[in-house]
Amino acid sequence: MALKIQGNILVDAPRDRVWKLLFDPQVLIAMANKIPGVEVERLAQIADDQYDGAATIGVAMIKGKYQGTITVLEKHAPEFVKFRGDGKSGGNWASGDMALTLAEQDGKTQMQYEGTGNVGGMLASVGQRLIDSVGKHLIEHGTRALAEELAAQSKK
Amino acid sequence: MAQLQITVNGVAYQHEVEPRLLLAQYLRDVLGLTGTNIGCDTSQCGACTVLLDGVAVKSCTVLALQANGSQVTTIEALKTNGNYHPLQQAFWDNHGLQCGFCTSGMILTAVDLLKRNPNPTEEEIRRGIEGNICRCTGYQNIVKAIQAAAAQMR
Amino acid sequence: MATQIIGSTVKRREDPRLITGNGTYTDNMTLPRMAYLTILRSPHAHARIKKIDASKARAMPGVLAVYTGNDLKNGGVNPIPVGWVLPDIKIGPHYPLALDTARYTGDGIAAVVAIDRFTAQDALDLIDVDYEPLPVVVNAEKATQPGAPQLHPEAANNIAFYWKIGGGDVERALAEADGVIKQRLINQRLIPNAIEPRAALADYQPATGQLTLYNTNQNPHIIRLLLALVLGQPEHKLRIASPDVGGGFGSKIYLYADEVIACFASKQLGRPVKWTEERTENYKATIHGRDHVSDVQIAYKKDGTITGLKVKTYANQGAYLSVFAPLVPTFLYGPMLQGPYTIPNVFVEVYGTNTNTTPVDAYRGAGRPEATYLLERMVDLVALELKMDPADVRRKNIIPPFLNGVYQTCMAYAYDSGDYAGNLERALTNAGYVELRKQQAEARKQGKVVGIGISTYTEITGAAPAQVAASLGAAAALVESALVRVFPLGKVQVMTGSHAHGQGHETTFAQIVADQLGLEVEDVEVVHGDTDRIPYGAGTYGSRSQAVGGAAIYVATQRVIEKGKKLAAHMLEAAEADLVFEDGKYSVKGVPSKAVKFTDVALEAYWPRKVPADVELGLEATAVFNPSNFTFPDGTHVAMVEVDPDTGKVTITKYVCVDDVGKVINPMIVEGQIHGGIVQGVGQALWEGAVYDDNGQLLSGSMMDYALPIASYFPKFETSRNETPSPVNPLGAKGAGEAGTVASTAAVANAVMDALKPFGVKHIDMPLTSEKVWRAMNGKL
Amino acid sequence: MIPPRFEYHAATSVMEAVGVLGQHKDAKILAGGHSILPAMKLRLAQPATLVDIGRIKELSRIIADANGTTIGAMTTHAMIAASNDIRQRLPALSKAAELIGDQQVRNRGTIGGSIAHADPAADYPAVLLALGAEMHAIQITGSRTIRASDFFVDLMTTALKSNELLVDVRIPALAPRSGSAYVKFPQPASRFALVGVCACVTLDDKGVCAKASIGITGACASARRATATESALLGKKLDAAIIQAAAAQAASGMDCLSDIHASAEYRAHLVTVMTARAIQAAVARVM
Repeated sequence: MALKIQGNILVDAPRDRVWKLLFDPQVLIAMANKIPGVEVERLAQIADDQYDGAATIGVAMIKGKYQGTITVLEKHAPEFVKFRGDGKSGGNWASGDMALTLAEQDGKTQMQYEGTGNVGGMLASVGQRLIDSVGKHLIEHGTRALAEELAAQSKK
Repeated sequence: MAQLQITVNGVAYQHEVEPRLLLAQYLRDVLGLTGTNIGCDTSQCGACTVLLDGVAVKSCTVLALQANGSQVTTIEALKTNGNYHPLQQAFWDNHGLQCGFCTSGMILTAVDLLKRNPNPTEEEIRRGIEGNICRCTGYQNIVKAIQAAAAQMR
Repeated sequence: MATQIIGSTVKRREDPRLITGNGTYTDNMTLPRMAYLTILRSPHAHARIKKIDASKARAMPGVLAVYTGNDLKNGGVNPIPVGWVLPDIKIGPHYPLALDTARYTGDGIAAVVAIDRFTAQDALDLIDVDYEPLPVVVNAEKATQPGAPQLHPEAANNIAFYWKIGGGDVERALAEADGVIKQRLINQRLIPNAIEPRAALADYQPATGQLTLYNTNQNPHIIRLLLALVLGQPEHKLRIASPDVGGGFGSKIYLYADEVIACFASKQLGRPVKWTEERTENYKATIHGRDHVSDVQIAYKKDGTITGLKVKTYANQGAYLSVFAPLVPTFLYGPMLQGPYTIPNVFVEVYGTNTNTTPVDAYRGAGRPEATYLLERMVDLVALELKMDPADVRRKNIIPPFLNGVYQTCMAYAYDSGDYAGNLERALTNAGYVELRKQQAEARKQGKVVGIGISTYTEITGAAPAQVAASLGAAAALVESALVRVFPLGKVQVMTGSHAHGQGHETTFAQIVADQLGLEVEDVEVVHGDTDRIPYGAGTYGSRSQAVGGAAIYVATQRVIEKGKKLAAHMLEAAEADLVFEDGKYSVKGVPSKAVKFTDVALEAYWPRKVPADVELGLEATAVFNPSNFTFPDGTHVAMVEVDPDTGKVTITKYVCVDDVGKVINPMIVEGQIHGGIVQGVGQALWEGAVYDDNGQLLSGSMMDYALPIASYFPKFETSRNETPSPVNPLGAKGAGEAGTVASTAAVANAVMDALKPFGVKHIDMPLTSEKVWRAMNGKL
Repeated sequence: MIPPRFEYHAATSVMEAVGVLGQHKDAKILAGGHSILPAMKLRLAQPATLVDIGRIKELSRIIADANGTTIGAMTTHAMIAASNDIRQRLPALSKAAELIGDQQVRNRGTIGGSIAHADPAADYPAVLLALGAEMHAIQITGSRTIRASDFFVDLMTTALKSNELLVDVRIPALAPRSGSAYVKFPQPASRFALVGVCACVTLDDKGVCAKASIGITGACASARRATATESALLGKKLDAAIIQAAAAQAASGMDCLSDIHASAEYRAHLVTVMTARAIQAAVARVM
């Protein structure tokens, strides 16, 4: 089931700093763990533009342990990056891509995101009525967490 | 594994069971009471309906251990002393079943319904069996059977 | 016997075991050392299988085996054959487990056999499959377009078959018509939902080489034939037994991958193996029904005469061609598009296409509901265009009575008998149609949204006259056999190749025999569903059991009577030609006192005292009935609905029907079939529909999201019958199992559209959900 | 059909239950089981531990006193629907209970289980919001009371902490000259609410609306109040036109759900229709 995602967040950190932190697994782990229902087990860079990891993802009692990869599809430092993520958990899978456009704004970074997500397996066939909401929930909390984490890290 | 003590159709049983064993599976696979059927995974169809301490429940959505210490009645116990329960008789008389797969659950739901409401209207019967899906009969003769049984039991 | 048993209501003999929980459904059966099978299905609708790592699952305690597609193929398992091979058909091979590509979300990837259900289920989670997702197509029309993802190299543009049929000159009819209406109609995909999920229990005996498969099936002999081909298991060492079956509706006709795998596993492991489908699995792995996209043109004259119908249909066949799939949108659909009308020019072409969806095959009605819905919607659109009463357009075009003859359509079929026009009038009278229209006008004045819908139909049942079927492309004979065996003390067993899973054959077939032999129904036992007990059979589908199976029993019983007559002649020391058989006695014509009871003849047949040595003893007879034609039930259904103007919710307020299913053996059972049929058809009109997303994920994947009809959604139906005996079988029976479904979908859809007439709505596609109706009323489509 | 493995504890007291809950990571409460067991059977939920509170008798009760009604967490929908006290005092709650699922589900499912699960389409949250209910939760170190308006936080997310057990729901008595009603538009397959609306209105002695509260479920990720509608009713005589106009605002600002049964647009429309009907029914009930 397809989800469409778009929006933008203001990150209280300069763009160059944000750009660097975006590719740091530790930042991504900290960000993800701030999302209610997400718990990262591991995330590591396995190639230049590829990460491999495992995390429990869900909302309330509906959750699964996903294994997957994040691949950087396109990168124009420091203003544009497009990722693709693929994960699977038992009979379920999730995949998606997300494009981030970064713009300077008074020493802060305006980050615009746009992407699509897809879910398959049992989740799609019995959970269709919740997928949209779960997706929104994860994105809403995820983007907020990302902004917070980037800002916090950048001040370190 | 955990201890389960349960009375099914008047017989007391004691078994070691895995906590995840569902009541429907316990009845079918452990006790061999296969009159209780399983038709869906999500508590809609009602084929697995049994009476748990006298009320109709979907036994595929109850852990066997949740019924610990309880009394369970399945379709196998409705015929007593060689006599059909009035609902069984009425389902037979009124062609209230075709393939028969939903019938056990349908009859036990009706037992509960008539206990709570001995004189239901047609609409109350139709609402009362909303938790039981029959794909064969179109429900009309089931409603007729329940009406006939209700009259008989009053 | 003074009373006629045929034609009277006899309570069902199946019921005592079913109302007490003593039915023998396949999953109820347990055998010593029985192991359990589960199947890992692809979570992707289309994907290359790069790697399957089953090592963890194999290492799990209690797991006996894990098989992949290549294990089966290397073990000699062949693809599942297609049983209806059209000219130029393109068949992508259907291996029971996918080899290198998964083509729909029900496609089996690996199978686990373990010592208990829990272990078998848990082990599935330990199989790691590396998939490479491929582009997906789910729509039957889009699948044929350039650039669409390709499923099978055999079928270019995913077109498994192209088929057409026509009669008259439709182009000329369109050109010369006063008016032509064009409409696209979508007949949505349905999920059959027999309440018993499928199950299979395979029991291979290594010492004897005998394989028994207990399964949920409508036609054991067809399964034996197909399974022998797939497994290479010789037929004489293969037994298929389908005990009590919890509903079929077409979905249990076919040989499925799962039962092949259970048999393979049992042979490999030398122990019984059981597989039981879960409901969520059923929604993906058991066939679906319907799923047509049709572009229609109807030509008419100003007076309402319909002069031509031209149809182009894309029929979704799913990822693989199921056993009878190619039959459904062709011979059961195309030639039925003339319906009950005198339309002289009809042309239909059908593209059967592969998509990344569950295979589609015959589901209750199979082809005829699609044809009837299409035609009845178009007839109503003509009425709307001409501002005529829909009943009058039907009157104008309906075939006049042909009670003792045949009516040759402009296409392949000749209808067998019927009073279509009479049944239309009966239904309108029973419904109080004129009064209903007045009520509707009154209700509209009060702001209510009320509609009346009519559906007039004829359908095709009683498959099949073998020669006709073969000429149409059948790879399996669809005649039916019966063995009537009389025991020495006069009790009778009937072995029939038909299979009952709700239809009550154990009662109606016994009625046929008891009626003729002058016995009580209780004296006759009907045996069905076991290839080791029944000479042969083609099974139950397409409302064929009474017209073909019942007819075979009738003929076999007549042969028993004739055979008995020879014996009776010796017992009575009379000439055979002077004997008559009546009320269970052979007597000399004109000398009623000189008689011998049938039961006494039975004893003599096995323990002869008076019969000379050269007379053949024993009292049983076999018959294979090969009808001369199909049968064509017909009727008219009338529905009234009220729509909530605020929400669009449709409520059925009245339902009246008249059906002619030929001569009826047991009115109670026929009425039950009609009730069930109506509800299933209305389910399609208002609620049911399989929903896929663009990735080929089935979003309506459980009963939580696939809306099945429940009791509170219906009023009481007012049914009645008109019996026009069919001339094509000695019982005069047509078929009753699907008539209700064929008719009711269009009746309710037409009623909703009639209700929406004041809103300027001409057509919306099913299911007519509250939202769709609300959108239509508010110009938001 | 076969849930994953888990540890099972049958608690015999509230304190025992919260003790186990506090000790085990990823433990869940098992009340009637009608939310969690189906999810487990589909293997979408895999809790490590289930704490069965079905044997704790005091959690299964309805106590009506002068100031309100207390309903134990293990009280089934069927008990609520059958209670004369609730039918007379809180007809909206009675109706909501009666419209849940089907008889067998009502016989087994519980109010505590339902609201702790906080399904976006569950019936009770609308009623509890409109009637100003309070939830009483206990953990090993103490207890607290959570107002309904603070309880339903987000999609399947409540204010309950993972070590807390919901023990009962307290609904204050309606003020004099009040009426409440629950109206539901069910999804045809599951019969969950596509939209469910509970309205509670209090009229002064001149028939003017002195208080209005409206709870809406099914429309959004979690149940919420229709504050714009409530304001539009206050101080007015509730005739059909006023109700209609107020109800038309019921979906304003709502980010409605969209699924295969109803688009966000249709849900928003149903919110307005069901709100008008609920208000009308509530007004009709004012003594």
